[in-house]
Amino acid sequence: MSAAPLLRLDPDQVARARSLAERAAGPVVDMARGHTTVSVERATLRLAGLTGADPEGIPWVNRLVDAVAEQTGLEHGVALPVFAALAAGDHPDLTRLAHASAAGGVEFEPPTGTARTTARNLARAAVASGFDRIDAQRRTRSDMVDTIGDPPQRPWIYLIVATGDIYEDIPQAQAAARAGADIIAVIRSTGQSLLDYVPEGATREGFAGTYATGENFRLMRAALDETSREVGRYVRLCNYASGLCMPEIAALAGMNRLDMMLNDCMYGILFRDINPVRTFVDQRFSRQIHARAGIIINTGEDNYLTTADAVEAAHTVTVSQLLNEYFAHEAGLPDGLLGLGHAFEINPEVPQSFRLELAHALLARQLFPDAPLKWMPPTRHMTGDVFRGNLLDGFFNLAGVMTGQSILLVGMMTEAVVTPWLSDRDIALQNVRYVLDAAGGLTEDFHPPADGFIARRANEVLGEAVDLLGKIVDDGLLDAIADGTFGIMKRPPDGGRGLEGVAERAEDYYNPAVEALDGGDAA
Amino acid sequence: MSAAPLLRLDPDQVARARSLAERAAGPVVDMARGHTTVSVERATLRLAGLTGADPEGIPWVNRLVDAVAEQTGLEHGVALPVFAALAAGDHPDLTRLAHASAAGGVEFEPPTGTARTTARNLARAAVASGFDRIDAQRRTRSDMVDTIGDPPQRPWIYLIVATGDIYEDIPQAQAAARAGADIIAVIRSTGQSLLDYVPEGATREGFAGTYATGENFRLMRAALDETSREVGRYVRLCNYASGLCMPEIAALAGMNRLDMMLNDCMYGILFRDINPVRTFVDQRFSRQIHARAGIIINTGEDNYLTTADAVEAAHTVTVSQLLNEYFAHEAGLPDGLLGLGHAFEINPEVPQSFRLELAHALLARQLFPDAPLKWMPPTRHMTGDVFRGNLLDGFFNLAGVMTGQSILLVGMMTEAVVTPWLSDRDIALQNVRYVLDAAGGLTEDFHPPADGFIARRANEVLGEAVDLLGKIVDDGLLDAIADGTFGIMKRPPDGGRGLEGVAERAEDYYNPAVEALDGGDAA
Amino acid sequence: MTRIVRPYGDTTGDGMVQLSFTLPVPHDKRAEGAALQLASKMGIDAAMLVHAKPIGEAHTFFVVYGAATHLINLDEVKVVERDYPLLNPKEVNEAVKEKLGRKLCVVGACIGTDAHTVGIDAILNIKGVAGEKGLEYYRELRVVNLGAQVAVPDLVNRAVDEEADAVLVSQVVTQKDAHLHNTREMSAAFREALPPGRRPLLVVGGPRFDENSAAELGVDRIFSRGTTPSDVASYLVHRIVTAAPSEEPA
Amino acid sequence: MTRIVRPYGDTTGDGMVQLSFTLPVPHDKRAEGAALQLASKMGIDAAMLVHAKPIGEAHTFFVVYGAATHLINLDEVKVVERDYPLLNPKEVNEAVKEKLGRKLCVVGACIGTDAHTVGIDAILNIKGVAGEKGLEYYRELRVVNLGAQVAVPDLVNRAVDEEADAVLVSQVVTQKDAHLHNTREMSAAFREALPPGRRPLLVVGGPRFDENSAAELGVDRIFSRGTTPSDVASYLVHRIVTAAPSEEPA
Ligand code: B12
Ligand code: B12
Ligand SMILES: Cc1ncc(COP(=O)(O)O)c(C=O)c1O
Ligand SMILES: Cc1ncc(COP(=O)(O)O)c(C=O)c1O
Repeated sequence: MSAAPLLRLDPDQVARARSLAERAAGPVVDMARGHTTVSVERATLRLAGLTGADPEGIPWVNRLVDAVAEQTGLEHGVALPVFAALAAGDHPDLTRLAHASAAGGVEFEPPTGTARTTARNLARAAVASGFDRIDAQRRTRSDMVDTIGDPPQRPWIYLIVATGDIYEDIPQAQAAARAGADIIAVIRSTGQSLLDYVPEGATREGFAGTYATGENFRLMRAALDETSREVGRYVRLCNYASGLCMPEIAALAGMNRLDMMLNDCMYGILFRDINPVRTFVDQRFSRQIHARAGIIINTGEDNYLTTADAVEAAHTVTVSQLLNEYFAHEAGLPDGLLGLGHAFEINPEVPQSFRLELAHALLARQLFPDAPLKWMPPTRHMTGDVFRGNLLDGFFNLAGVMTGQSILLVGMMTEAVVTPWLSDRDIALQNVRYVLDAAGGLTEDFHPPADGFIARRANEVLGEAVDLLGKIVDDGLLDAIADGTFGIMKRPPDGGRGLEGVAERAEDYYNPAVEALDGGDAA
Repeated sequence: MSAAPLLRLDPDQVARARSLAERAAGPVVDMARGHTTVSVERATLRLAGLTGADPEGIPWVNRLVDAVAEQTGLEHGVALPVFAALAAGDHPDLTRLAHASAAGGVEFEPPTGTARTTARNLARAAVASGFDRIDAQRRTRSDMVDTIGDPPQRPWIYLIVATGDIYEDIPQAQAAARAGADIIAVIRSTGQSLLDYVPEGATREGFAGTYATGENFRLMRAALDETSREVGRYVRLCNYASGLCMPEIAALAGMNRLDMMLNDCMYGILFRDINPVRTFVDQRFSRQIHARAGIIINTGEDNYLTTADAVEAAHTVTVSQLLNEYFAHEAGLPDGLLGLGHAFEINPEVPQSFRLELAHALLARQLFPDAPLKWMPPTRHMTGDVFRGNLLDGFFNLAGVMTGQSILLVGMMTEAVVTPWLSDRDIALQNVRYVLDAAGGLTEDFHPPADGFIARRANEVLGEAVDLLGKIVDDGLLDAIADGTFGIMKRPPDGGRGLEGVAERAEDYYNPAVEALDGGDAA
Repeated sequence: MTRIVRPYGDTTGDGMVQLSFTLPVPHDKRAEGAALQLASKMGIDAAMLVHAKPIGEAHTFFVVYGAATHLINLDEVKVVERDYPLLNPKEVNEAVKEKLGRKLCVVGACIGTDAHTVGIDAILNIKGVAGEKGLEYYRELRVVNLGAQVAVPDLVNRAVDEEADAVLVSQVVTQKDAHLHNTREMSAAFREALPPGRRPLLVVGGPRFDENSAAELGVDRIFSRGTTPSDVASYLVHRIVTAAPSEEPA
Repeated sequence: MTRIVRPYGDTTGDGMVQLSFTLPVPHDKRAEGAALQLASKMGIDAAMLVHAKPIGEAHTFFVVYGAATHLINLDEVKVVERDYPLLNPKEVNEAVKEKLGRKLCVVGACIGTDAHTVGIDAILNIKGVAGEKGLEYYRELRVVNLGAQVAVPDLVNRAVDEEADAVLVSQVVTQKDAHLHNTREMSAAFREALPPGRRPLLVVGGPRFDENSAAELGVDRIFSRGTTPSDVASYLVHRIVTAAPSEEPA
């Protein structure tokens, strides 16, 4: 998907930007390698096959990890204590072990000597079956794409469903796919990112979105498989690996063949006040899983522009993209799985706003020529004037086409009013189709001059990004975040939710999933 | 307003097109010079100062011309018989003469000898006062433009009012001007073009438009003068010199300082089934008046595309523009007064429709670099889906901006529903303003390659236009019209309305207005 | 299938609708309250005023979203369903030839000041519409298309001269109900000029007609948006050829 | 000024409105009839169905234009007009300093799962909105902004700890009436935790609230779209500083 370069960016600046991003993010990766979290451990148990929830709806992975952490601390990892307990032979499987532990009948301790070896082998084998499921799903995806086919056009068309009820979502998603959606994103219920567990089963009671659960993933994927065959293109499914349960949701996504996941290196910190350390640790693990599963991640740079001004803060988007790129590469994600985000959020009252959008969009396109960039519609400056809204969305679509974006999140005229109605999606798709069909070829005619407004603006933003990265390198990324560098939010490293679920890895820390993922034996 | 040439058109083809247009239109000009019509004669009396209507509402100019024509025939012109009768001294002025004639008390005959000289001098002097009014209005316009100023941007924004009631039109026009309109067009009542007289006075009873009358012109112009001062730019007023009374309306427009008039060489023939000879004779006279008055004409090529397919018939637009240009130049109109029309009427379902529109629009822009081109919005493919309608209008606006159009007739989302509501205009203006402000500078980035889709299409249309002009030259323009070459309408030269009002000029034909206009003593 | 339905936003039964309008009041809180009052009178529950924009000094434009409380009873919906078989050109020609034994004459026009001929041409001209050929294409129909802006007396005279079996009139301009006035004038003129037995079938069409108002306008049938030539040809056969004399146009 | 108005299309009194909605019925003539039935029930006269488009197999989207027959009586419009003087920051500070004799404490939050802080931040943060500085800028106000997704019990505890004079809550997500549920939960929790005399003033805001529903939701005041910090500061002064003790929050 390399686009012909429309902009002359200074190659030295580009190289400088990348190396600064590496220097800024490197220490955070080291920190992530040195810690674990409750969610990483729970994700490991999920890969090992532990499912289900207690009668209150608390998943067994939570009950079990909490029990182990209470008795041994989290710092050794839960795998060895758990599989050592299992090896002891009183419990036929992980589920039964979890039940017993919940009833207070299991003692955990980090095994040593041969017990450790036995437990490690059991844990490895159990987790391997989780990776097998992920690998099988990945093969199924590529087989389906081979036989059914990919969307015929770029950008791929990304539509949202958000009824809160998986059984309303499914027919709406199928209808959207029939009407032209290439990707269906099921929006999550408002509260989920702050839940420190993943709800179980099929759910019907979300607010402005539907809970991300393994079963909801499975149901929707099955429905879209059916529709993919019907419409003759593989319709991708997207959800959120974000919030306090990022690693677990990544594991569930891999095992249930989701195709894309929202997964940003800083979103949870900035917009959900989740502890920075927790976030970076969870993020690395979840991205390693995504890499294994062949899932495209979608980063969340659009969010900055809902609170900061899209012109003033344009370079923070670039900086975040470069950081997201570094973190993703480090976690094993190739460029082809890097759905870096950016958005059409400049105040439409700003003179030449459309051309500024083109400049920003081209900068991203050119900096990341092989990444499936995700282009996000106007939201902040959408108003209840739905007629104007549909027009703005049309120009957003046009900018996407002109600058060769890869994934187009379709804007809705009712953005400022309601979560999308059936008719909103239809009107929005009609808008996209018009722009694609009528003006798709405009790339042939669009040649911003090397010394023109667009090129100057793109280089200006790149320059500001380099400056900011320099400052971040000097201050350290965690301190920069604490200072409100991104999205005007100040988030200190010892603040925010979920810090209590973080532990520095002990010397003897062991996690078979981490071992597999860090070992880099991904298929 | 020359635009930097974005297209390479073959200069030989361009020259060929112009010379063929001249050869096609030349004979028709000769025919026009050899004929007169009731409306030309009535216009002459209007210039000479005859106003008002009988108790049935039939204007005195009609009563008088009919009386003269009945007694002497039209072929000598009415001026000499009328002014000879006036010189006889029984009637103090034209109005009283008309009254008397209507009562059957006046005998007319073409004067000879010194009576002819006397009558001619009187007629000349009377008509000269009409020209004086026109000249004074022209000076007033240029003074106002000098002191108040022109719109700051191109294209000029052209809005329609169409309530049918001049007293509803006025506040709506003023509101539109305050909201950003640079030109107000008062749409005419549906039936007026077929009326063989111009209604008198202020009118409140039009259908889907307001009657064009001298008094309505005056009232609206006065209101807009007020608003022009208020908003700090000279707001232009547009109406229709079209239909059976084209020459008279042109005269009324000149004397009441209209600034633009719809005036097409073939519209009446094709779309109102008005006799071709009548039309060409009336047209030449009306254009001469417009030239004198400094009025920008707006030609009606957009209309072809409401009945013919905008891709298939694209070259008929070009041919008509070239004919309109020739006729206009011949009548004394400079390029700066040539608002040649074209329209965004390609079926939006056609692949690359937007780029085809760009190609057509650029062709016109480049063929007529110094003409204030009038760019007309989508109408035919507008539907009751007003959301889509506003989007299409946005792309129409964009095409106008990208191709450097001069006058932008603002499209309404309710095109397929109603004549514009107050809110439709507001939404439409907001649309224009967004496109102008956000994307106005796109011209810098828009460079269709010399061998690309747009250039190829433009040259293809030019080629087809040259071929068609060749055929018209071979057949003769009147026969080509009879064959349905334009707008799929077949109009034989001896068919259509108003033929009975045409006369071949006699040897002794005399018309002081024609004399002044052909003499070329325009200010 | 349920016979009682409500509008659908994103959940069955939510009743959601979108509404926009202008009020002739300057924009302030009272104007917004007035907009909500209207929404409530229209039966919109918990109306959300999502947009209010002054237009000039004396008007305000509003966009409102909310749930319409009304129930729609599908059983009570009145539609003019096609009550005759749809025939293809061949079938039409055969029916006319066999049962009428002569060509069926159709006179068409846009009357009054209306010059929108595209609609009537779509029905009459060979070129047709939506992939169907127009009535001129039907061998056994004789079509006289008078074009635009035909005065009613001229139409009546021509219909009499041609011994028209059916008169087809198009009306597109609706401002100030022009289409209704013109149609009434036309049907009255035919009633005056001809006795019931000899009157041609009167058919009007245009995008804004209500197909239920034929009786009220004094015509035999109304066709609206999306009509195709075969709809019309089939109807003509049904009424003029197939129908017994007792079913003559009323 | 006339007190009875109607919507305005292009002529005073024409009543014209635009309406769109989806019906859960496949597109056919009956569906169009159903759409017109709804329009008529909503009081739209001579409704024109100008657009009908199938969405999938089971739904149809409609656009309708027509004249709303309802009259709007401006005298009957209920609006929460500002019933207190609008003060600038200096006046607010002076009033608090002189009459209250201590800083006035405001605790703000987005409660429930709502994470839309932009609105409350616009009111509270120095940065403010629409060219006005937020309440943090007011020297005599002490602002504690708890941010997003605050649980109601946490909010109550904090308000008690800070001895808050006023609690400002923002609610932006309205799907399934989340904003109403959360507001009711909040006001009930304060009623339970504190006796009337000691309860802080309860203020909620957000773009989709009906300002008339304060009593129903158990709060003192509601602010909707377009609120600015000085609106709120002036109200706080009016209720907490100026008002006599007898006017304590109910
Ligand atoms: C093309 C067009 C023109 C062309 C007409 C060319 C021509 N030879 O017909 C031109 C440019 C000349 C024109 C001029 C004007 N127009 Co015009 N025009 C349109 C336009 C863009 C499309 C109409 C059309 O061709 N539709 C396509 C046909 C196929 O559809 P249809 O007519 O509905 O026909 C179908 C059915 O209704 C039915 N049908 C129709 N008639 C009949 C008859 C019978 C017997 C049967 C069985 C069926 C049938 O079958 C047809 C096929 O399915 C519309 C806007 C729009 N997008 O709709 C405005 C529109 C119709 N015009 C309008 C106006 C006001 C005018 C003017 C009066 C403006 C002015 N004051 O100058 C002028 C004057 C015309 C006049 N005197 O009538 C208004 C009418 C507003 C209203 N509701 O009253 C519209 C809606 C635009 C607007 N929003 O202002 N117009
Ligand atoms: C920015 C934004 C976000 C940002 C929020 C960042 C942040 N820190 O606030 C992000 C990207 C994080 C976000 C996320 C989501 N959002 Co959001 N978001 C928006 C957006 C684009 C703008 C909202 C905004 O900032 N408005 C500007 C402020 C200044 O206006 P305001 O809130 O109305 O405030 C003014 C007044 O109302 C009043 N006011 C408001 N609060 C208070 C309080 C008091 C005490 C007072 C006195 C006054 C007052 O004063 C303010 C100034 O005048 C809207 C769409 C839109 N264009 O409106 C969607 C929107 C609000 N979001 C929506 C949704 C559904 C979500 C999600 C739930 C989606 C999901 N499932 O993932 C998520 C999750 C968020 C959550 N848990 O709540 C929906 C809500 C639908 C509904 N009606 O229920 C909207 C309408 C978009 C849509 N159409 O789907 N969103
Ligand atoms: C990376 C990322 N995660 C999550 C979300 C959604 O929010 P929540 O965390 O409430 O599910 C977004 C919002 O668009 C996002 O960009
Ligand atoms: C040149 C010209 N004259 C007149 C008209 C208007 O029609 P009418 O002749 O009915 O006034 C048009 C239509 O746009 C036109 O282009």
